[in-house]
Amino acid sequence: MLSTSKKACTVNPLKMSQPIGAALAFMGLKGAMPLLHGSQGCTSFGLVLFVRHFREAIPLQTTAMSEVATVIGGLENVEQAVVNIVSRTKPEIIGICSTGVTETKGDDVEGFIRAIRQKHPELDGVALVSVSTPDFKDAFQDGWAKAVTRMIDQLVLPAAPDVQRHPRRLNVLAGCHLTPGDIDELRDIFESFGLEPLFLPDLSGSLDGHLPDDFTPTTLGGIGVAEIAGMGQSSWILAIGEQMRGAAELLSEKSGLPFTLFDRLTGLSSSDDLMAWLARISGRPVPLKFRRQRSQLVDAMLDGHFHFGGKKVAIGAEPDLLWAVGSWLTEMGCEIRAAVTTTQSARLEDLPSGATLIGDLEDLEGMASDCDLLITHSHGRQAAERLEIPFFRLGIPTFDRLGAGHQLTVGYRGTRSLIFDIGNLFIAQAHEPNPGTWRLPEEVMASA
Amino acid sequence: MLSTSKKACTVNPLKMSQPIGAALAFMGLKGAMPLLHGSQGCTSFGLVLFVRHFREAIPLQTTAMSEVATVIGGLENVEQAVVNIVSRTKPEIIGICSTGVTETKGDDVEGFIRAIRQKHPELDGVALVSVSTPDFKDAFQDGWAKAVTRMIDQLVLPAAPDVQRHPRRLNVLAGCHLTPGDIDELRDIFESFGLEPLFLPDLSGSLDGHLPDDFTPTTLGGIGVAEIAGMGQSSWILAIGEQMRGAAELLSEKSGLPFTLFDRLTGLSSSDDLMAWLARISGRPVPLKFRRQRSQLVDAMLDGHFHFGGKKVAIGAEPDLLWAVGSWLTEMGCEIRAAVTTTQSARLEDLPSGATLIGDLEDLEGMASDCDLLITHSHGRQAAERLEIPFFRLGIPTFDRLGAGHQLTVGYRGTRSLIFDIGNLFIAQAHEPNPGTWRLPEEVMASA
Amino acid sequence: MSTLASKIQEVFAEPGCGKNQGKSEKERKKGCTKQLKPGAAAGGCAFDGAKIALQPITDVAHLVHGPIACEGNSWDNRGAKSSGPQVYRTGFTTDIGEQDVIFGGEKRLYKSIKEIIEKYDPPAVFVYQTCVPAMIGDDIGAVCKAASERLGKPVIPINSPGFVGPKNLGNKLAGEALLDYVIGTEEPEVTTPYDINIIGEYNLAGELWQVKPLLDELGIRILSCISGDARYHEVASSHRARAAMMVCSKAMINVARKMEERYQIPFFEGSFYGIGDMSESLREIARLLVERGAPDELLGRTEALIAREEARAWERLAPYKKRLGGKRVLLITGGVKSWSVVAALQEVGIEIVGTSVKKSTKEDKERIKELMGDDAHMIDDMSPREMYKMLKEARADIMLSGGRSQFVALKAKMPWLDINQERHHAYAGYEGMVDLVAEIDKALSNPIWGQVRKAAPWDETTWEQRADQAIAEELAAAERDPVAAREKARARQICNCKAITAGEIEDAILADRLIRVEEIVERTHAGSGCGGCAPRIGAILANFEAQAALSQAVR
Amino acid sequence: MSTLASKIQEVFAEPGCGKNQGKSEKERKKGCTKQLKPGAAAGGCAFDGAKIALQPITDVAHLVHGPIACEGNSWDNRGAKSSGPQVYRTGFTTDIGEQDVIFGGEKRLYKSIKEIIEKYDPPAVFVYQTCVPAMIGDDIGAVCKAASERLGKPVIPINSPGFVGPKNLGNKLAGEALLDYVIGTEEPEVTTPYDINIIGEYNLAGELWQVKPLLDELGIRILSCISGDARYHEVASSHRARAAMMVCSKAMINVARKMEERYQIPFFEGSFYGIGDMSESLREIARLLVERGAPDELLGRTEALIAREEARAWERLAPYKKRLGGKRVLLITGGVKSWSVVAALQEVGIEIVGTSVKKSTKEDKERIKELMGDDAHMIDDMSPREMYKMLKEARADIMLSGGRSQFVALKAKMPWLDINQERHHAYAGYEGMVDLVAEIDKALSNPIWGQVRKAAPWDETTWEQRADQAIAEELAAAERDPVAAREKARARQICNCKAITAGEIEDAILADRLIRVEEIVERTHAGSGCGGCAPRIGAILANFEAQAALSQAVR
Repeated sequence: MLSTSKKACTVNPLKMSQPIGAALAFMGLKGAMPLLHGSQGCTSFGLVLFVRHFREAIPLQTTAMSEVATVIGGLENVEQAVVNIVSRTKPEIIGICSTGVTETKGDDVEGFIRAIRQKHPELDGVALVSVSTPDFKDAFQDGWAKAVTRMIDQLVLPAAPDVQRHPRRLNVLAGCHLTPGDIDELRDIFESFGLEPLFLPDLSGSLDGHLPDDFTPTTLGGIGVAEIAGMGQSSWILAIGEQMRGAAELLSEKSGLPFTLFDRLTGLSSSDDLMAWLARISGRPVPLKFRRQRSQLVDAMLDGHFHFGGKKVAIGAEPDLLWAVGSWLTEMGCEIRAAVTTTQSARLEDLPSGATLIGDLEDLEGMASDCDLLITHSHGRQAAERLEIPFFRLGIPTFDRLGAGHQLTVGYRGTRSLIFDIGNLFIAQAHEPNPGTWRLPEEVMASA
Repeated sequence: MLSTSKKACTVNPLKMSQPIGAALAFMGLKGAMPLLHGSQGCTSFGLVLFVRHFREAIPLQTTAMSEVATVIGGLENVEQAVVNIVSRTKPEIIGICSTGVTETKGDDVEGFIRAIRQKHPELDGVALVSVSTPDFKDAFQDGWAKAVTRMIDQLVLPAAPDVQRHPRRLNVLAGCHLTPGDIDELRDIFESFGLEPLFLPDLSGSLDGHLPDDFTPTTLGGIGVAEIAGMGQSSWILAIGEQMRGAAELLSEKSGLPFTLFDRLTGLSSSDDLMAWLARISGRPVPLKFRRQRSQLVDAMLDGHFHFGGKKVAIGAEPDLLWAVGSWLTEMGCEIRAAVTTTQSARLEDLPSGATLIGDLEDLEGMASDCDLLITHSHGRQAAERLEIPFFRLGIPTFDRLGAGHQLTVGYRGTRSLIFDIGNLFIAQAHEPNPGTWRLPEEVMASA
Repeated sequence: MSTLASKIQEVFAEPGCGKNQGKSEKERKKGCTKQLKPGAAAGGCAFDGAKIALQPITDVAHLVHGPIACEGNSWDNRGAKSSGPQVYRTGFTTDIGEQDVIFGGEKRLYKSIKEIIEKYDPPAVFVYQTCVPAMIGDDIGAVCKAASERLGKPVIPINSPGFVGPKNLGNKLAGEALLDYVIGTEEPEVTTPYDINIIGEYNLAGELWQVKPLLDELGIRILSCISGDARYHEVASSHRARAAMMVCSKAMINVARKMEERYQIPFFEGSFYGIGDMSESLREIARLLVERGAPDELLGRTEALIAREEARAWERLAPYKKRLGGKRVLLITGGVKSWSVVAALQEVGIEIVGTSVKKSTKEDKERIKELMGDDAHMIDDMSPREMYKMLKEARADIMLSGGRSQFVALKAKMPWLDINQERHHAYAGYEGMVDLVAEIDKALSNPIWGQVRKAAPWDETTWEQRADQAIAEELAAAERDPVAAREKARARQICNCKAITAGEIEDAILADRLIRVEEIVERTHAGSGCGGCAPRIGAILANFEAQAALSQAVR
Repeated sequence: MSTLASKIQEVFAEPGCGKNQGKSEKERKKGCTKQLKPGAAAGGCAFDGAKIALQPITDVAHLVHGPIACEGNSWDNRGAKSSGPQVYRTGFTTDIGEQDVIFGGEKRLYKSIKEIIEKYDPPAVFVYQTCVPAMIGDDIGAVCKAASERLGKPVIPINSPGFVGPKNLGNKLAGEALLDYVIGTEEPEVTTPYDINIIGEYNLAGELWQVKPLLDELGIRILSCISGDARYHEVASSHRARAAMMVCSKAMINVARKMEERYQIPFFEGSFYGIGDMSESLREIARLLVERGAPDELLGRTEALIAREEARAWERLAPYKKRLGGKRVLLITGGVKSWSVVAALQEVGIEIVGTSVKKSTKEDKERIKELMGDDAHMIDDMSPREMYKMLKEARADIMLSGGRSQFVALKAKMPWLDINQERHHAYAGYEGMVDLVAEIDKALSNPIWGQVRKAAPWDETTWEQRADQAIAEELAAAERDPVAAREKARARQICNCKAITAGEIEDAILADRLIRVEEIVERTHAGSGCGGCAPRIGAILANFEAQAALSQAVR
């Protein structure tokens, strides 16, 4: 059961705001510049957050709304921002995400865009996609989902009835719980079946920590606007994460294709389901390497289950990440003592957990006192220290460890590495017995 | 400079014995049963060691020499053992490794084999390869190297002058510092260049922790005897690790092929060299995925170097593993304060280290007092606890963590994951300053 | 006859061992250890056994005189816990090289002892002989004596090189070393009427600490545990105990018996495993102490504590009844542990089943225990299909066994619990029994089993299904041509050492109406080699019984 | 005019600020913060600035009233250290939702304050206003007043919503809140003639603790640091200090000046960075204290300590001379830090070079400092080729800058050292200077640079080589057709805000013999927008100078 924290004050937030979720989605597009329509602080905080997590230069701009501008409305600021961005960085697309400030005033960004287009024909080659993401509603994951839905709405060309479909092309709508490393892994899996995946968004090209030959002030890598436009001509739609349902429905409608949604790709059975689905749509047998990977995963489950069985875990994450990792942990024999998330998700009703709460890290800490492991993003470090329990970092932001962008949670290999990483935390934590370990309880002694 | 510990007593051994090194090499062959010619304890200790490291059932047998048998000689025991193994497990090959007991007596195992072959024509289909590996000489790595050399000597058919070579077949002589995961990774790399690698030995098929469809009491996976026989018809020889030089020279002689030896495959430049070599011999360009991996590695080096620079490391490992990881650490800016190894290796003369010693973990602990990291196999755990410094487990045996067989140290990806794993240990270790951190030294205060 | 050889003979002739009493002198000389079979043997050597028995003495430096294999391949991998000193976990070895083999290793040994004493200053050094120095004639007794004199510390030779026999022989030789060099050499600071020795308990996973709080409460002092969490001084002054308990089968029967002989310390054989045995052991300790002069009231207090702790244990076990009722445990273990746990497991509704015995009676279980032999390595020999069939026929839900068979069990996707000396959980006393049941519950209820047994999406069937099919086909073939099937089955070689087939054994059973494995061994010589086929012989026997029962039922 | 607006005007008019003194009233009203340019801005907002300034007060609960973005996206990411309480690292926010936006968030704010006091019992709660509640009219002043009265704790409103301006405005508004609500509200337990305040020091990476041991030795007490490692009570009673030091540029000039005005606490501007500045600061502190009545002998002791510590520092720096001699450091930093470190770096043989200025004199360096502006985000704008060219022309070996440009520098494979507020190393005082040099040495000597700059095996050339080639080709083209090249160069847009080309700027320089960037800005209006092009203007100017020097040399 998913309930909501009843406190007035959020303490040690788990949640991040939805405009930066939307902005990150735009970073999975090629030649993109995400633009937060709000005060400069909104952008600055988001920028620092992503820089520290991905350890990359991050393209993110602001309409730099001043107090006066918020009162009179932001048309001029949006116009200036777009014109400036285009003249300075020559993007293919600008993703305009609203914020609390501009939503409170009620800026009509779509109207602004129409006005700007009329005034600036030089912007004709640049896609402008806006998305409404007030900070005071929903969370990061919602912002990502809304941005992807808007990309489909604005950029995908509807498929003609007699459309010539690319026989091996697969549209993949990727939730924000997937790291660049996950996307890389999935691409490798899909390509092994002879499929040509188009990831929307595709962080693997832009934020996987590789070193470009040359810098651009916009994103590099990612999916191009033209590729998005052509997604109606693919042959399949795969959505990963419940958050992608709306986007998948819209893409389905525009393309005339049905869609398949995997609510998670972590764990043996989820990975099996993916393999079966890929074999079916591709008409190819499952490649040998995945057969071996599966068998290595089963072996890791057998070796690892001793250490997972009966362990009590507290986990805080955005809904789809929580669902993927939380469900998998229960499959490994852990007890989810407490789960905290950031926003509504139908899927989480089914999470087998002592308590599932839309709340904050104070809530999680309060419920985790006798747990064997805390899992959440880097902000959980203070709680883990106070609780004196092992801490596994998962999700954005992970600012105090290397390699966050390469963390794997999908497929046979990703699940195997989770077993090793988390299992080894459990092993390292095992308490050595001492002569006092089995001391008789005071009350028993007293009763004798 | 490589020196040798002068103590009479070895304390906390780093070294393992060479017969079990040889036995492990035989485990990289298909349908093999390694047989230690010695007392049952020799086998039992080796068995437990490998079982705990690989978390697999391990095929390993013993000639079960009793006190009496050691005096009269082991012919009967070897004969019985071979006959029993063949009747019970139907192996393709039995690898007979001598031990201290039987070498002290001076058993002529080659002579035994001739006698047994004469008496038991039913053994004709089974390869019997013996290797002389007294426990009181050399170490694990030497045993592995000697076994591989003997396999080549005994099993590879000399190439005829007019041999028809397999145009894409590559012989890979793999040192014992490579894990099953490393072999898997290398196979993937070689195959991406269109090459068909034959690994000798090949632990990836047998000890990579996958789950067989059916058990065999011998090894499963690994390279077959027939494949070894045909190695003379390959087109290239690649040896990995200085330990493989002798084997490579012999294979070169028998096959008429030159060989290339990579003394390590850890680090950017080593991986670059491998890629360049593969591109040259295969005539194919370096595949895109390695270009991305390289760039991800460079990025990881840039992100990680802050945490490696100036760090003092103490490392204990067998020579080729020490060379690979030690050299790479110095390339990352670490100072190898102390290095301890198990046996002679020409390569180690060049290791930039405060001290490189053939010695034990007591030696290493003594030199590691102000180090920031200890690297060695699981037996280093006691020293790391006493020193109160972080501990990175590397090498055989790793019995107190999951996933030892999958640890990667080769190629761009392996190096990247080392940067993340070790870098995060350094980060986790970083000391928080406090008001006493910069307290003035007593003698300075006194002088004022 | 060398000292070692005579020592071995002495151990073989141990009168404290019930089995020996029924043997002829010739049989006794042969020793109670089974002959090892080259190419089909497993298990540790005598050196291993000696080290297992003595290394739990925590403040002693244990120095292995031999090539690197003996210590380098095996050190720091035992679970014996210490409440203080850690020097017992330090690996000391002379790591002899070629030069030592040629010129003798005694000098290196002496120097090693000296280095150890200088650097670590332990109360004593134990020196373990191994095969190679034994072969080249290194006299560790002489070196230890010289070192002891010159360095002023007890230096104890443990003469138990690997090739003299298996682990359990090593246990006893270790005991002899204690008797000859350690016990009785020091005096305790004080003695009380409540001082006992516990012999043959190694404090694996801290199990002694599951028992000690109870003794503490009763005011009973463990003067010395030989050797779990022991200090050298405790062992050296253990001859002043009033009574002793000998645990863990007969591994150190010689120590208990000779201490009774030399120091008049009465002992009993007991076990800390299982609620009933634990209570019985407490009773016996109290009884012996009272016999030796402790006040009578100890008996009453002991009974009160037993009553309270048994009640607490059963209360804590109760919740598992519902969860574990009807679950079947396949117990694969040798004589190493006293499996009185069986009663407790049954109490929570768990059924104990034996290898391929469908419905096991108490008698069956006794037989299985005997059948399994040391380390039950028969499991190693099984093909997965055989194992699958065995598990299926036993309808077992979980297997309890030693570590060696772990990966075979796991690969068969069978829940498994470690009950050997490398286990991480402690199962002694009342606490341990509750923990054991909790662990069984945890293993059984782990949801991975359902997942790992599922077929991969590219397989239409699991291998279990394929195995079922193959078994069914075999049965069908047997029905189609019973004679051929029967011949095929009869031709299967059961005893590899003596090349005896199933048919020969069956014939012997029928001809002489044999009902015990021992009888079959005696008659057919099957199983008189390595002994590894004993379980297979047992299975044939069980099959006959089942058939007989079936015929009766049908009739 | 609202309270906030008048407060902002007051801050803009700050008479303590040297710059303001030279401004017309109109200019002053405009404020000292540059106007932000949509689509080309970077840097934090006023709320960010206020939080940076006050969060180092470690025992206070810092509550952010606003939607999740303001706290959720940013909490616990500062390096200000505490020697005790950790409550300042706890993220508190009202996380207002749509209902609050519609109906007002004051009730939630009040309840939040109440919850915090009940659960965490801090000595005070600081409430930070943000844009959305400011827009909907939440009166945090009123809520704080009510809460303070009803809950019996100081609840301090910090009225500095993000959209009123940039970070440095927020710093000053935070100072105003302290002046209005905190300072002077409590009394210290004792006072001494050696009590000082340190204003504008945040104890990043523990830097205060690099200085404090020296003050301790001199018997000087930090009555209050505003706000590094501070407690509420210390700040509240800081008005009893005898003297104050204002550090870290002018971020909190208003606090220092008003405390002088209200409480007669004299202050000086000083810096802890660099050996000379550190010594100067100690001297000034001693001088002010003696002026305020402390015994004269403090001056002598201070000089002795300075002499000793300077000698120790130089001694420790000496070994780096050989290693670092001739190395060139490119310093990219704004006015945030006082870069008196320059002298110390030069002392160990490091040369400080500026952006594309080949040989920089001290005057140049001064100019560069001015040029760079806040956070030097011009680096973000550079193409790697431009950056490569800049570094190459500067012949720099390492770049020191804020964190924002880190990844740009690293991707250009340039050693880089973090000198912004997220840095992990402390660089204050004599200790910090030695650490800084050691860190520079560590960064420079790291062997990865040679590796990462090597071409991939599939590339014949590195991109640096390709850049060289492109630059050479451009030069060659310019030589072939100097007029076209010149025109192309002149057509390059320098100021994007005002669309001013390089040609226009060059013309202005030539026409009016301009020698300072400010003059160019005034004349051409280039740089009067976002200000981001100031470095580019500077580069043009520098180029002219270099050419002039060259012509002179040739002549």
